[in-house]
Amino acid sequence: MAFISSSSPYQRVRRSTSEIMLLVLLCLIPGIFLQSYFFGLGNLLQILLASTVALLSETLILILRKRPILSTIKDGSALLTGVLIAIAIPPLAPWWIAVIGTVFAVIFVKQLYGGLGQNIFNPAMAAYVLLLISFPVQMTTWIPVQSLHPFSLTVMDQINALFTGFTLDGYSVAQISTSIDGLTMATPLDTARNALNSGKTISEIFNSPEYKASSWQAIEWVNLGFLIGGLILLYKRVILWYIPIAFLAGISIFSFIAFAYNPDLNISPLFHLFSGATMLGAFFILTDPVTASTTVKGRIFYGVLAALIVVVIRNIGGYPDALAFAVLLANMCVPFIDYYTQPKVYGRGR
Amino acid sequence: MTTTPINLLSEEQLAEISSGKHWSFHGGIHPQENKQQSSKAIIKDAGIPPFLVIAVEQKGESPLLLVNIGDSVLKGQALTKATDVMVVQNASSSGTVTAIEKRTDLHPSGLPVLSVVIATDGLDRSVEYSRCADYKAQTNTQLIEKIQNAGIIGLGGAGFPTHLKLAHYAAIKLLIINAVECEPYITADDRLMQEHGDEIIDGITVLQHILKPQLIVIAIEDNKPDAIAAIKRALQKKQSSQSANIIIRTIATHYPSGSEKQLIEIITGQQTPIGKHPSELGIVMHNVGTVFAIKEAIIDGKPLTSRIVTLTGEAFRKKGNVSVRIGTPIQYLLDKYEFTPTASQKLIIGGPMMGFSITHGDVPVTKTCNCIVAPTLQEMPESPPEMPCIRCGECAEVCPAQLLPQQLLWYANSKDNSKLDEYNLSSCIECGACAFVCPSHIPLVQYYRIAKAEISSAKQQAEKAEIARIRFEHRAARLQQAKLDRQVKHKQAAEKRKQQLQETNGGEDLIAAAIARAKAKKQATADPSDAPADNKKDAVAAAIARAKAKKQAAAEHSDAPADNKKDAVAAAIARAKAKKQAAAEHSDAPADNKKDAVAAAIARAKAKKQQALESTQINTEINPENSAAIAARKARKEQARLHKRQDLPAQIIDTTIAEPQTIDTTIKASDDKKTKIAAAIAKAKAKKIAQKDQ
Amino acid sequence: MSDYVLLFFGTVLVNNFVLVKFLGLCPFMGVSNKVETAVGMSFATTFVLTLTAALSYIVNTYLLMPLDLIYLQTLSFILVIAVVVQFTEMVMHKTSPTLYRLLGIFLPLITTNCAILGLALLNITENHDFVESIIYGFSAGIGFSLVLVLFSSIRERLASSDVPLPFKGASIAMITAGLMSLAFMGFTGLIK
Amino acid sequence: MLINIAIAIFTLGILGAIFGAILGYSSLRFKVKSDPIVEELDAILPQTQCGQCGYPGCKPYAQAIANGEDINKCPPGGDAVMRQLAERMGIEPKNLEGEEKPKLIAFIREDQCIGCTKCIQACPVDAIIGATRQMHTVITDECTGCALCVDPCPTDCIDMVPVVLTTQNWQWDLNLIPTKNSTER
Repeated sequence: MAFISSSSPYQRVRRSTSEIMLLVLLCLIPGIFLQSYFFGLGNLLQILLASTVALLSETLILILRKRPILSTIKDGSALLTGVLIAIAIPPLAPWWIAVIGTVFAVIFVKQLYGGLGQNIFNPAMAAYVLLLISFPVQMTTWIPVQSLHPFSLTVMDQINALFTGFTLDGYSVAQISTSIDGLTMATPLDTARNALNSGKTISEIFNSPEYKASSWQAIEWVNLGFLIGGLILLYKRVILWYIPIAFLAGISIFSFIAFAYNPDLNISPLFHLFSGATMLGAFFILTDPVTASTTVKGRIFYGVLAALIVVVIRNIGGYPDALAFAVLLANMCVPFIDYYTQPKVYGRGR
Repeated sequence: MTTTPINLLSEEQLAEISSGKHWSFHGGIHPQENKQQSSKAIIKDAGIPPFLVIAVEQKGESPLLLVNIGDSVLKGQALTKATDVMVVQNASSSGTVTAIEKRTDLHPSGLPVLSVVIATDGLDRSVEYSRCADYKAQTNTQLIEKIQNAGIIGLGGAGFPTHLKLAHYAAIKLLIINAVECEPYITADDRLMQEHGDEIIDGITVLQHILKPQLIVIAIEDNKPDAIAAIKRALQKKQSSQSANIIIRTIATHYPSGSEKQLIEIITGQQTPIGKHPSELGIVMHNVGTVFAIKEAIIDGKPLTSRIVTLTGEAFRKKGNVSVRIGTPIQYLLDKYEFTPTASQKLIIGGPMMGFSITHGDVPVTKTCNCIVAPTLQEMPESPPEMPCIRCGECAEVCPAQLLPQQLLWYANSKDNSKLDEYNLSSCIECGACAFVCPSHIPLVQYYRIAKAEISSAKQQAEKAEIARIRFEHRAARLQQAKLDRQVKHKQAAEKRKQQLQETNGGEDLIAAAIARAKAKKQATADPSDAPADNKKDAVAAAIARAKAKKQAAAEHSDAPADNKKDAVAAAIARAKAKKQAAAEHSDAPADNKKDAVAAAIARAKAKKQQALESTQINTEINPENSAAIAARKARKEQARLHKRQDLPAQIIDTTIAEPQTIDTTIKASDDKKTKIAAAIAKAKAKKIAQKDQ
Repeated sequence: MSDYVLLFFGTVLVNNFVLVKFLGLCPFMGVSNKVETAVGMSFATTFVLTLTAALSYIVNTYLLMPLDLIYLQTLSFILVIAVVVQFTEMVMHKTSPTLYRLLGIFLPLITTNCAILGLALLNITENHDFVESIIYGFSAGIGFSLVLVLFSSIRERLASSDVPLPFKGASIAMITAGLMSLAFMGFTGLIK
Repeated sequence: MLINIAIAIFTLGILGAIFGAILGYSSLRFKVKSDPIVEELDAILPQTQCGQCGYPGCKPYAQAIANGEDINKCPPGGDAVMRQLAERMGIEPKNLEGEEKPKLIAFIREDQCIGCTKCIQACPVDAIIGATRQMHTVITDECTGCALCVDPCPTDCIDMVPVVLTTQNWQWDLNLIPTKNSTER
């Protein structure tokens, strides 16, 4: 009688990597829903497009690398990358934005480093930075909130706009992005930055028609959506609290310092927390375990570092939102942080 | 082995411990316990198997055996002799020793070790046990020796010899009785406590007598309420001055709280520093099963011949705890307790977290085997395929040693031993908590075991290399010294010759000078080639001899002028040189030449040896009584000669001067040996011929 | 004072010599295999940069300018650099033979590191005074060190990852450097 | 014009002279005497003293490596030692010259040994004991497996045998207990 030989332990927890990825995707839903509620179905189209491209490019590179395809695709990491890119880019950005970003993320940032678990940089954020630097115009044109639209956009309009740059009626994306008042739309952070640069104070900005026309309320709602999703992730123990809490606390503290120093030139902590991609970043991007630090102290440091970079660049840097840059810069420091934040091993003194 | 206490627990700490405060350790998990499968039934005797296989090898060393094949043994009879680290192995039932051979051991490797096989007679006759009511009259040394002779080792799993643990009784402040049994499925200790609470308390009193600790803590996990109650009852019965400092500490069910280091942290809040022994903190820990065995050994005089094994898992029809004789084949237990194998059946020795699997039942139960789990596939499914590590850090959260398993995995995969060391792989206790929680189903423990083995073998190799280097350097130094000695000797000999020459020749110095010159010249030519110049030296010696002869002739004829003499010497030297060159040229490769020369030398040596042997034998035949002495003398002479010829290192010569007795035995065995040697010589010759043919 | 601080942070982050100005890429690729060597190289380069900044300023201001020998700038700066590097090499050989060997050819090659000559020339084109020159040199060295050490710790991790064969070694390092450069673009406009 | 050139040459000359003096002084001040690397390299080498590298022992080979000899000439050390050497020397690893063999130790067949002491003399680490016309034997713990004793034996009674596997030197094995790996590393 021969028995099977295998290694201890023989009991295991029955949660798998694919399930984790799936849970993360599910928890994105509230945010995505709010996004499409406010900005139209463009982002859903982008998600569809980006996911398809992500899966295709993952398959392609796996064929080239002669690696098992199905089991790797099943881990869901490529899908998640695609979805994150789609959420991050403007809903009516041209189709090739999503395609370039996704292909770059999956092939260059993830698979060339050896695939899941071995990439140094967050694929979605690296792709976002690449797109932002290469195509600043397309990447900063957000369409206004639907209620402020001068035109009502149908699904077909949006599909057309995505692929040709024009709606069925022949309006260009730039035209749609102009709200009723004829002001070009940008994100609230963008608006605030431009106004600050032109010498206005914060309170002036918040009362200005540009700002009111900007989609600040919508963005706040979307952030709230991601916050809810993130809390579910925390509750389900898919992510641990260290990074999100450290990051959000860091944002509040650093922005408060700046705000207290000069409230006329620096935006308030609350505004920092609920604008841009703060919540998405805190719960869904910085917590990507592969590119984040893995030690407890390291994670806290990582979160705080990202927060510092975000606040500094938002307040005095050249870009409106800094989350993607902050994530990449923090990623860069991870091996270094990990090395210097090793926990004290049992018996190594207290 | 004495350890100096470095950081003994203070009075305050002990007071804190006895006040009921307890601590916790980092990480840990809560696996499904599945203890109810086996915890209800009372302990039964597993019976006497037809044969017993008792492994006697311990840590790779074979002890002195006290029995031979064919001997009949009684239960409790010692099979081996105890040495300082090894304990006695006792027969676990009566019968006959049928074999002493290598048999598969209960070890994950499945490798064979030296074992004594006993065919049982079913009578289970035992040696007379001498009960000892008043063990307190005996000294600690006597008691510890008794424990060693009873063959008691740690029954919790690691199997560390108990007498070694008791050896430093001087500075023990805290004795912890480990009755935690945190591994799922296992209930052996649980049942033992329920049924033998009084004996356990007695055993604790024995330990108390030996160690004299200030405090004794019995640690039990809170999932064993019956056992806790039983021990409490037993302790209350004992109500005396003895039990005053014994406390029962119920700890939360939290794997791996039963691990020595983690339990010490729970009880005392102290961590055992890396590389230190708990005894250096004034703490010693014994498993509750061991305590029971100590009680039996000291009070009842019974050696350790059986242990309690939990048979569990859905593939066993009759589950429960049984008392099994050491050496019982597992197959016997499988048959007796109606094991029904299912598809892709596993058989796990120990618990499901830290145990190992065996591939067949033909292995014996050893002293450390506390549980046999035979799970069905539904109970413990095959591990799903391994996925890449996503560095989620779950493993670091649960690691009781506070390691970073994800980093360790990374470096184990890239075989970066120095990094593994930096990340303290050696602190890993292989508890399996990391692999338990890993969402990518990576068998982390397995990777660490391999990396650990590789590191330790690399370390061993480095140590070995260091020894080899030292030995090589010593040898080189010795050879150098020998060379110098030889040179000195040669010089002295030369001086002597010169003196003799001067004496015989009446101060005729000229020729000596010529020879010296010739020598110098020759040395100049001989030096660059490193060839083992036996042959060259011979040639040189011949030339010198010839030169000498000539000189003598010349001296006798003394009418020849000095110039002429010089010419003759020069000619002789030239001839010698020519000869040497010819010898060098006639074989194409110098190496072959060397080999030939060596082979020839060997052949010569052999021929000589054979002659010597033959003559010895003739001597033996003629005068058998005197032969040994003669042979010895001859051998010595021969060796002296060989020594001169071959310049053997001094060390070997020392051993070669054989005593007459050895020679005696050689001669006696010579008939048999002679044929072998003849064969060997023939072989050597054949080899030589073959080499020549090449 | 705040000017100096701004100059420091500006040079370390915004106008990082390696990732933004693309100077000194040779040692950046060459000695970033191990953190240990990278740290050594960082010290050596920072030392050389600072010393060169000071010496080249002195040579330029007190020798070449008065004598109207501006056309000899490149020549004399190279002379200065060569001397400083030689000096550093000797000190390092004496104090840390291990590091000396690990750095190997890259230590004397600091001489031809474009970051150093670039620094000396940039100091002149930007009209830095003596203190500014030294701060500029030092902060360029710190910026170089920062990215070199981070890059080397990344590469240590890369060494054991399953990178496709054609991308192993220098090519994935190049891609990584590119991504790092992308990230550093985020500092653009931080300090005008 | 000429004077300009003269000034230029003179200036550079002075500059060069000053710097030269500094360097000259510091070359004396920071003089390095010995090279500790040979010891370190020697510590890496497996000390089999087998001579397969072409040097009479490990120390001479270490010396040779320090002087620029190839690092790939040590088959007993195998790939691992070569990599360590490469790291220590700061050069790229090369392919090993000669093949890496499993670890062997010498074993003397007793009945054929004629006691010639040839092997004793050949052994670089004194791992063979015995005496003239007495049977020789190998101290297995000390044998480095260099096989230098095999050739000198006149009766070919020395075999190189693999080390016996016991529960003491047994190692966990990924092949024995296979771990599945989806990336097929």
